[in-house]
Amino acid sequence: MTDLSHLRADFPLLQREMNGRPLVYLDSAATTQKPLAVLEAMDRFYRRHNANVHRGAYALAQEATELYEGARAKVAAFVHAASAREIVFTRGTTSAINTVAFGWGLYHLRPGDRILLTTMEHHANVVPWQLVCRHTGAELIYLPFTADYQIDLEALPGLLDERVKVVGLSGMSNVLGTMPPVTAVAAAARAVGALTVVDAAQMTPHSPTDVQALGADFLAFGAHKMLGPTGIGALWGRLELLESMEPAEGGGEMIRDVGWNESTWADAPHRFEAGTPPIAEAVGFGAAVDYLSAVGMDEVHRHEAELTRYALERLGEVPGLTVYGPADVAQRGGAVSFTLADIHPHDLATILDQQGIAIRAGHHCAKPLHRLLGVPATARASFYVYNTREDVDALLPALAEARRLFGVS
Amino acid sequence: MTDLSHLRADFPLLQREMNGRPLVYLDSAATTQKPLAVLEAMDRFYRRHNANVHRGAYALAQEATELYEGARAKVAAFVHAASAREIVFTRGTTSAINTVAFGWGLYHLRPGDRILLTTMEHHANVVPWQLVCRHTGAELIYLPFTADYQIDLEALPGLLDERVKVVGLSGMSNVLGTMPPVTAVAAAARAVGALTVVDAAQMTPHSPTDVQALGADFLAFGAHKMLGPTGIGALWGRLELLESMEPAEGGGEMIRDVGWNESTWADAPHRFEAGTPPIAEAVGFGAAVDYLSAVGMDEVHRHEAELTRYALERLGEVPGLTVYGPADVAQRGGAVSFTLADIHPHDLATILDQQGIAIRAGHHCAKPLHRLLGVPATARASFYVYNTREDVDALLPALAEARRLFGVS
Amino acid sequence: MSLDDLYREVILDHYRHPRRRGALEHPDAHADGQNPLCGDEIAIDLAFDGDRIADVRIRGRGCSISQASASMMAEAITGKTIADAKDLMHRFKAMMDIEPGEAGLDAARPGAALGDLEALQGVRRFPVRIKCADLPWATLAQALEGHPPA
Amino acid sequence: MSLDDLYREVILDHYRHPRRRGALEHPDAHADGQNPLCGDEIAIDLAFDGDRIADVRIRGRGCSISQASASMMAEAITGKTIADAKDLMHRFKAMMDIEPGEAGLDAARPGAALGDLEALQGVRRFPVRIKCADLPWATLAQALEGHPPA
Ligand SMILES: Cc1ncc(COP(=O)(O)O)c(C=O)c1O
Ligand SMILES: Cc1ncc(COP(=O)(O)O)c(C=O)c1O
Repeated sequence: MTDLSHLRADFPLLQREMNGRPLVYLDSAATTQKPLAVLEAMDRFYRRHNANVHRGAYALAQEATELYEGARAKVAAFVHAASAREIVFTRGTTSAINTVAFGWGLYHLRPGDRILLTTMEHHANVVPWQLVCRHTGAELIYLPFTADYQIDLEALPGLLDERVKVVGLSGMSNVLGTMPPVTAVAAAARAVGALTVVDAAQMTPHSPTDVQALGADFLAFGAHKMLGPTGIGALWGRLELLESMEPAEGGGEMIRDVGWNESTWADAPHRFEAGTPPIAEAVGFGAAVDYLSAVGMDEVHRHEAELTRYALERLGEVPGLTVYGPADVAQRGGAVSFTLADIHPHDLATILDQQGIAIRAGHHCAKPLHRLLGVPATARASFYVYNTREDVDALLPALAEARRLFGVS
Repeated sequence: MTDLSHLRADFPLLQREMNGRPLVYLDSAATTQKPLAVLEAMDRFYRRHNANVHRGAYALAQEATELYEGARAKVAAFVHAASAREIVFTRGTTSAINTVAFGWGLYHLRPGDRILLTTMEHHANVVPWQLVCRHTGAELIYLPFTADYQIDLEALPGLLDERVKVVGLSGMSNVLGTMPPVTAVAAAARAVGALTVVDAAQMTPHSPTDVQALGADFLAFGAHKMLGPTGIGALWGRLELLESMEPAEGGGEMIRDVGWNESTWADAPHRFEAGTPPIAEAVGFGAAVDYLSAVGMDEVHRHEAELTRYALERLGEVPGLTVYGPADVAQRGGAVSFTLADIHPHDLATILDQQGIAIRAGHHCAKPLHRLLGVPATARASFYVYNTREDVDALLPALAEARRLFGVS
Repeated sequence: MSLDDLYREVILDHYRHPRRRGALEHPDAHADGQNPLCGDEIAIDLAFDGDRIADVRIRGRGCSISQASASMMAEAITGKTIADAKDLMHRFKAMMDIEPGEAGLDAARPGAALGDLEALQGVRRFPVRIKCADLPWATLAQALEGHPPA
Repeated sequence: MSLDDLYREVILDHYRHPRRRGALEHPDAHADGQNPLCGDEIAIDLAFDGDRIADVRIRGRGCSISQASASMMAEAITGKTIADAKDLMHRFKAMMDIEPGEAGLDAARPGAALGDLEALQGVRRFPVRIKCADLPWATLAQALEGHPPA
């Protein structure tokens, strides 16, 4: 078993106690904890190099600009973008998808056009498209999933035809853990002339991402789910697509020229970065990808796969517990959603919290999916580099206590 | 003269040297430096309380949510909002204005409708409206300014009629320093049924803001120009207006329910905060308004007024120097733009940088205004709480050196 | 360990055997309540007889706290006058620290008979869950809006 | 103090007395260049005589570095073949560390005659300003795109 437990010392929050117990943090799919290297990079930025970027003719502003653009280059390299110009810094994954929906969709979709999503999408990859459909008259259609929680590739040909202009899918479901075959879907989409938008919020943090190999057109991800700060994410897009797109927001820094009634736009990526960007956050994002690269994304992936396998095994021992998601660890990531008898997930979360264990309960911003699962909510444990087998083990007595409290036999 | 020089010790960056000289930072209109209290609040958040907000049933998530919503309450109190629900956290001032343009303008403007802006607006209060005009067929008209750089109130009645649905103006021009009579303009706008959107990026940082007294409908401002972090700003709006608006972005957290084809929205302000918000940044924003409140916004304003008066006096001694902006300190803030003979502002900035002085040069994201001023660029010195008379004094020998280098007699 | 205080027998009983469950065919008042953050849902139907709440029916899905609170509330308000039900609502919210006021029970007040609802006091020690307990009451407030007509 | 190195006499002379200023009535090639971040602008008109740049006219506004660089460039490329002008462009960019390559001047190369342009070497110590010096050259590259036609 890979052992990354030495990393735990880098994460101050993990030293905390919670309700009198050592904290067991199992909610990294919601947000991850931050290593010292990330916190120090941002602090150092503010103490030594803070200035607005791209604007100043003085050395301090140049330093800030180099750090900001340097972070862009790091993030670009992390996902194997063709150039740093393919990386747009956004407020987060949600913002990145909205940038595509409003910068591309709003201008290119027409009545009769279709957007194909999977039924396991996060609201972030549903609601922006609903808004754009309202404005353009395009319609949404959905690709279902199979009994073993894999997207239904047999249903794909029947749904994917020339009417489909955009295919949106998550690289990993934040509820089921499912990792669909993005490359195959993107190739099928391309064959009918549709663009593929990958919601990589749960993909890029957990395994190596190579946008060249994926064959998709856009990829959205966020820093805070991969050891980085809140307030920043990234949209990767093929440069020629970005260059052909309209901005979703207007303001300073994104213009070439501003007239009284019309303006022209700067080149990508700045066209999509209206106003002062999240500068310190970019620096922190850069430090986060440095940290992950030093660990090695293959290692990160292997570690999580092992932990997930172990968790599925141990959870399988709990009477009355149902896991929602693929059983095969080769086809899934480390977000494990479950219910326990008739105990509501919210109650489970409260009971586990009393043991110092942080798990999430609810619809995880995937209400349509939960409607299909037939449960209003699930409990979810999710893992990252700093989690250990002991964290998984801690779940067992806590779940037993839940069964006792609710008199579940 | 008010003396706030004791505050300088709170700002680590100001202890820096630049090009072998003690740094003289005169670019706070672009972004301000950060006091330790702000850096420590964010660092403490990440080390102790980091979790995603609104989502978790565990204690850590509750702590994070309380800190995030507590910051909202602080920012609301800082501008005298009727309730914390009137504060939407955005990526910055630019994003806040786009939220109004796309959340209100896109849905309510029609061909024939007009948006009245001043000719001294920052691109952030121009380009979003241009985009919305393109989508709706509304048109932009502009209120000119007088020879003494005040908005032309005599021209207002001729421009402001029932066709005008939105009046957009800056509370303080980032180039001229002009502080227009927002209350009077908002009252006139209200009289014809138009909404007033105040770009307060340069207003809220520098003097007490009371949205009740202003009588405007929306107010946009950002943390990084008021001692806070990058990556966050705020939109204040009257609650009934916010509640009647559509979201500009879709995603998680901003919904009430999500169906396959349609969704319903959460109440304000969460309706406008799609996805994971800038959580640590909100905490830093809260710490920044705490810091400013402790100094006292009246004191901040008095200090800057005195410094601006002194700067205008000293700059008046420099042969060939032209200041663009009101001479009367009672009607202006502390952003002082100027040119010196035929020396290009960019060259000025480089020369001053060699003396450790950071000023900005360019069009300051106000190209239309610079077209009216008849210069492609200006140099700008701008002040904040940590600046002193000595900072102003440092300008004089540096400007003399510029005159020597360029052989200006 | 306060979890046993939270998950009292009576709460689990209301959760598993919710009272007054169902719908009214012609309700005089109705409201839907939702906690968008956790997804809990409550729907309330009311029938009035003059200023009295003659019948109450509840539907909903959610955690033990929200569903037990709804069930207890339904029992407690059935047969009460609207004024007394509103009074009870304020007593409940005061007990839960949702509203300022005396948390104690003053038996002289008509709305004071919290009955089973007292079992929800344990929730106060779990601030995240107070919203759960309050959801049915917030929904009731909506349903009662404009009743009695002014 | 390297500012005297930056603002050499010859640079200020080109800034104040720009050479080959104006427009061609019927240019064979034209390009507009802009640095959106500082607002500097350059417009270039070219007239060709076969593969030779017969005439050059420049308009623009901006700092001493961008405007002097444009003026010097205009002088340097007038009368040169397109190939030599492109060669000169690479020599210049190499000198300014904008492109990899030898920064030194090899007199044997036809595009080597940087002339006044050498005065811009001082800019290298001011990285923020390198873009200013490069703006006319980036604009020239645009104007020469497709010349000579393939
Ligand atoms: C008057 C004014 N409005 C808007 C902005 C935009 O602010 P931000 O870049 O933080 O979005 C600025 C700052 O550059 C400004 O000075
Ligand atoms: C699959 C997926 N997509 C999108 C998002 C949205 O990310 P953010 O909230 O950072 O914008 C999340 C995280 O909640 C997610 O899990």
